[in-house]
Amino acid sequence: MICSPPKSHDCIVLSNKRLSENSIYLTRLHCPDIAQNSSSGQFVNIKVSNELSPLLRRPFSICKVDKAEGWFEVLWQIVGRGTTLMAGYKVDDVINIIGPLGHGFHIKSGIESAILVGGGLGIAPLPFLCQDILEKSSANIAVYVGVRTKADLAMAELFNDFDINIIQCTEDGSAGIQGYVTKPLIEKLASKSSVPPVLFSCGPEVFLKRMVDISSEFDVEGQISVESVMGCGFGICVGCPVEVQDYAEGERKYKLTCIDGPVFDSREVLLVG
Amino acid sequence: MICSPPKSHDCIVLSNKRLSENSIYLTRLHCPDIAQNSSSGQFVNIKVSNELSPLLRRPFSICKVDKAEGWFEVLWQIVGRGTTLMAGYKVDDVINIIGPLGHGFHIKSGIESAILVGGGLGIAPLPFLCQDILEKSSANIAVYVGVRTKADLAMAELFNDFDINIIQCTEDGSAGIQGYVTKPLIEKLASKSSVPPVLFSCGPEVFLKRMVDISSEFDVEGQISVESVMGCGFGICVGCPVEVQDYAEGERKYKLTCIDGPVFDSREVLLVG
Amino acid sequence: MADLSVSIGKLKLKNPVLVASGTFGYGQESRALTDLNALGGIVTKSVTLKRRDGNPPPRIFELPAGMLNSIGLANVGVDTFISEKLPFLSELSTAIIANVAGSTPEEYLQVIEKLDEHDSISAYELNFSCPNVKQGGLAFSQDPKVTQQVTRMLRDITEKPLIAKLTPNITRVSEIAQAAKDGGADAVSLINTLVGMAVNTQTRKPQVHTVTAGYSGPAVKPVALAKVFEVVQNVDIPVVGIGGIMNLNDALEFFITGACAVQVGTANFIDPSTGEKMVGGLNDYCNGNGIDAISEIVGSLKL
Amino acid sequence: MADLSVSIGKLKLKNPVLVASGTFGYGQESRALTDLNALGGIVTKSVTLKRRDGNPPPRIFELPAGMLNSIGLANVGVDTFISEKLPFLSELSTAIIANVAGSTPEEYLQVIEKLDEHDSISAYELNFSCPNVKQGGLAFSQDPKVTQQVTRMLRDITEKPLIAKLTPNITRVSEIAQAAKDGGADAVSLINTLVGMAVNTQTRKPQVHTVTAGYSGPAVKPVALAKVFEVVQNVDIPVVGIGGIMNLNDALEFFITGACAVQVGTANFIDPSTGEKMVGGLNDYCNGNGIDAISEIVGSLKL
Ligand SMILES: Cc1cc2nc3c(=O)[nH]c(=O)nc-3n(C[C@H](O)[C@H](O)[C@H](O)COP(=O)(O)OP(=O)(O)OC[C@H]3O[C@@H](n4cnc5c(N)ncnc54)[C@H](O)[C@@H]3O)c2cc1C
Ligand SMILES: Cc1cc2nc3c(=O)[nH]c(=O)nc-3n(C[C@H](O)[C@H](O)[C@H](O)COP(=O)(O)OP(=O)(O)OC[C@H]3O[C@@H](n4cnc5c(N)ncnc54)[C@H](O)[C@@H]3O)c2cc1C
Ligand SMILES: Cc1cc2nc3c(=O)[nH]c(=O)nc-3n(C[C@H](O)[C@H](O)[C@H](O)COP(=O)(O)O)c2cc1C
Ligand SMILES: Cc1cc2nc3c(=O)[nH]c(=O)nc-3n(C[C@H](O)[C@H](O)[C@H](O)COP(=O)(O)O)c2cc1C
Ligand code: FES
Ligand code: FES
Repeated sequence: MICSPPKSHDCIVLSNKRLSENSIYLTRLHCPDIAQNSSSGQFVNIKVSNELSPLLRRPFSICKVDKAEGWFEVLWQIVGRGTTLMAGYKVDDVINIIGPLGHGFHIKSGIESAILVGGGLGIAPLPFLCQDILEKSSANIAVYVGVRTKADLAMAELFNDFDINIIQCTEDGSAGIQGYVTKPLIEKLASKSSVPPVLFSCGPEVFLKRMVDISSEFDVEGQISVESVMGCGFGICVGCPVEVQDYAEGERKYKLTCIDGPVFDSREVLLVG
Repeated sequence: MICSPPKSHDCIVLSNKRLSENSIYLTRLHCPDIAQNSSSGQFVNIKVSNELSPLLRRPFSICKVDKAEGWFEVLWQIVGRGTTLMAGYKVDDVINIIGPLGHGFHIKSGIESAILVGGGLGIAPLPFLCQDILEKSSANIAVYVGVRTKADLAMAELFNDFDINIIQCTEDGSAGIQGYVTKPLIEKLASKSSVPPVLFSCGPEVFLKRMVDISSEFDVEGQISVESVMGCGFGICVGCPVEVQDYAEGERKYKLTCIDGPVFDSREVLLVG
Repeated sequence: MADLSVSIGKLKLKNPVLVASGTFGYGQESRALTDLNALGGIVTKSVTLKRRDGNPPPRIFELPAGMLNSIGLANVGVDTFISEKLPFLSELSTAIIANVAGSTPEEYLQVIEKLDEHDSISAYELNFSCPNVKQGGLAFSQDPKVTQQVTRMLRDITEKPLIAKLTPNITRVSEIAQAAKDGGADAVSLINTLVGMAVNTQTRKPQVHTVTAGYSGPAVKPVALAKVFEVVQNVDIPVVGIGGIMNLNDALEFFITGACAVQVGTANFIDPSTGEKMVGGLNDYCNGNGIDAISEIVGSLKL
Repeated sequence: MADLSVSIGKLKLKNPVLVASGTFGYGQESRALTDLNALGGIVTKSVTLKRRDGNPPPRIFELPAGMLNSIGLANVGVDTFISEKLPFLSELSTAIIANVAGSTPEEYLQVIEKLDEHDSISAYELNFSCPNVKQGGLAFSQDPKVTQQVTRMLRDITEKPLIAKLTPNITRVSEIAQAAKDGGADAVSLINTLVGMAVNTQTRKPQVHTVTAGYSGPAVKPVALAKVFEVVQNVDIPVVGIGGIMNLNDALEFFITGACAVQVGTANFIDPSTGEKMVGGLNDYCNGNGIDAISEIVGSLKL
């Protein structure tokens, strides 16, 4: 759902918490406009430095919003230079952010059952998605969280506010169910319930590919949030194509992750992972 | 005086004090090798960042040393990106430094009278020069300190340890004698004393040019410490030429600030300032 | 109030700060991020005869103080440009310069024939220099004869000002600038991107799909300035400076070197209001330094 | 233990990490800063027939991720090189490659005639590409015919390996590489510096005295990789990669692209032990990845 056109905001850091020893952080930023005018699955593009290197902004999903208090949160992990700088953000720092950006999740009115699946940091947009679904429906929600190891499960605590089912998996078996998150998910889908769920997922490309297969296998609607290298985040660089297989529009072979996505119908996108 | 060939050192920050509101800093670094094997007028080349920008090291005169405790100090001012980073140095930070570098001041044994003249941050190498002269002789020392305004006179306190004459001037007259430091200096030189002094000076190029004129006018020996943009600091980039007028060596037109200097005989160098 | 206006042949610009082709979409994407009318002009994404999908991903890779791109001229094609993009641009009170590209001289001709009746287009920038397409593009501006012929052919069919956009990937860019002038171009703009490359040492694959790609951003500014200098010194033609311009000081370097206008490229991805801010800054700079007209700065390099 | 040795024609290097001409003086300046014998080779500052004073200051200007220089081939001249610099270099157990420059083909010839009897010199690198001198240099490597003729002339008077150092300031560097090969060169090295420029907007003067100057450092690496790629793909001659190499990862990018050896330049100014560390890192990298010989990496780019 696109809302207003993207604007540039100087956001104040309200908190910057390290959630786990694996250097996962949750950053809360004051910005009423983004808090009030974004929908789940959208993202923001953060100016991480005022130097010429790192040069480009860094995109992050909106993880949670509080419209009343006028803040939103991003959940992220240190992986490189930009995120290393972000780890240094202190309360009251002013950060330039463009957002909200992109097309988020599409929540059908009257949705009855939603399954949210997050692989690793792909969990990031799902708390906001919970908020959105619960606001718009009385759907039954289950969240499947798949991470590498116990420490990463600190992210699952973001769902504690919601009265929903949380299934936790770790690859190394250090907590929750051992193995990939797709295992319990498939079991659940196989034990057919009366209401077909909508499958919302976000995570690494290989994981999303698996989710696309699962959606088609069980013939349920799937929405996936994909990632891409981004030059701008709002459609001016044309640097973030995803291949699409639905040639409804004629010759079109690519859509842009940043403005046509990042959320796509799982039948539409051709993933390479 | 060249001592040992330059080495690379990981130096520990012992203190990093802001001396004045004009953002002049004094940084003390632990490095027995530099403390013990350098002579006054030499400099160090500091790796200010681990990023690709600022790329090159930044050169600073050695301001003071303590051979016994194994530290040296640099006195500097925030003027750009490198020095802005240096302002962030904290106690126990480890900084990579190459030094000691260059040819320092030449102190004749039996020197009887020395006049040290510092223009602005050109004061930096003079406390070490005081130390050196007093160690090697019983010369009578006078220090002329010329700065823009009162706050900068915080630098003059570096001479408090020595039993010497300090003449302070500010351009704006906010403290000490009003005007350029060359005024009281010329008066002093005009009132000829029996012993001809050696004039040691360091400061901006226009100031040094004036000092060269003064040395020749009063026919006294002058040593000046010049600055240049530096690529390396130890003779491998050939990027720091100063024009010399003494063609004793035949066709030679340039010497290198970093290895032939930074201290030169005031009659030798052709300044452009 | 300083006079920031600039004339390039028949093209009048209210100020010398434009946004570069391919780095500002079709204007509307940034409408809430900057005041489009503050700009001296908007150069559109390259328009080709047919819609182009562009190259497969990855298309972009970040570098220290720069980036690689191999978009491959992805664009909606001239017909859709006219029907869907031009109406928005036409409403703006800033010069609209259509950047035209093609694989053959005829393609340039056909695109311009379609665009020429639209009064909202103030001028054409001829993209003779895209390094990211197999055919055409780069080849056109690496051969003076071809540059002159194609320019001449287009000169003959349109009254609108022509700006030839040149590649820096060449031994002597001034020869091409001279050829463009001889072919009837009103101005040249430079630089387009440098050819660059980066390798992922883990996967041993190139970082962008096309292996080599276009290098832009602050890191190319020194090259851009040297190329502008070469043309200014050797050819009597107005020069629009492009390459790594991030702020007013960067723009001033180009003006002083002799560029009569500048284009902001990669900087838009980080802040699409870079141009707007630059216009404000330029105004303050002129007023603060007793400069009445931008022409007093242009070419004021002390040699 | 991985085998890091490399053969370039008759030139045997114990490892593929050299230091670049003009960025390491004559070796002795850095003797206390790094283990010179750890290097695969040292390329000397360009040697000319007569001593050269070089250009007036300022000669150097720092840029984001790079620098400009216009040293102007300042060097002691071949006779002083032999009497004062070579003795120190001769004692080292690393390959000494004399970089030779001149304003005329005859000057190259005379320099090599003087150097050729000295066994401690393993090879010559022919600087066909210095952008900072008025005559010669750049011109030589911008014209294939001249490149071939000069190389041939030098090939005829020496048995030692010849490496032609090429400029990136050219439309197609592979044509020059082919010409060097046809003239009898054993290898080519690239890139020399890009032509760049910067302006002091306060004084309106160029930041280096010669106006344009040589651009080097991390910012030129993408260009260097693209040029190496072009030569590797089009010419059958060993390539030594140069340009913005700061660490092992940078060097690996060049090896994977097809360079059989690399030279570290600007990085030496910041840390003259960069090459030594790179050799150590390369050794660990090979051992850690089951690579027995450096040749397994060279040209392993997945296209
Ligand atoms: C729409 C979108 C939403 C995202 N949401 C989140 C989120 O909520 N939480 C989170 O932790 N991460 C998220 N990411 C990924 C995040 O943008 C990258 O982790 C971040 O940009 C890395 O920056 P860096 O400077 O630390 O890493 P770099 O030093 O730039 O690179 C480190 C690694 O990160 C990858 N990377 C770098 N830049 C990007 C980019 N622009 N897009 C994708 N990958 C990149 C590189 O391939 C590399 O492997 C999202 C990406 C996109 C496109
Ligand atoms: C031998 C020598 C000794 C020095 N000793 C001192 C000292 O004791 N205390 C002190 O405060 N300063 C000293 N300087 C000057 C000091 O090196 C510069 O102030 C510093 O490099 C500026 O770095 P920056 O990144 O903050 O500034 P930048 O952002 O690089 O530039 C800001 C300004 O500083 C000038 N500058 C930058 N780099 C150099 C350089 N390498 N050499 C000279 N000027 C430069 C520039 O021209 C510019 O005007 C010395 C310089 C030399 C050559
Ligand atoms: C992502 C991207 C896409 C571009 N697309 C075009 C294009 O379609 N046509 C064109 O003439 N130039 C194109 N360019 C080149 C720019 O207009 C400009 O010449 C170049 O990027 C140098 O300027 P900069 O360093 O300010 O970006 C593109 C540049 C980038 C970075
Ligand atoms: C200060 C300086 C001086 C140089 N002098 C020479 C030289 O005398 N001869 C030469 O062939 N190359 C010279 N070069 C070019 C380097 O050898 C190298 O080709 C270039 O700098 C690119 O590598 P880099 O980016 O690693 O520095 C010089 C480079 C610099 C920065
Ligand atoms: S990131 Fe620039 S168009 Fe999508
Ligand atoms: S600074 Fe490099 S030679 Fe002097």
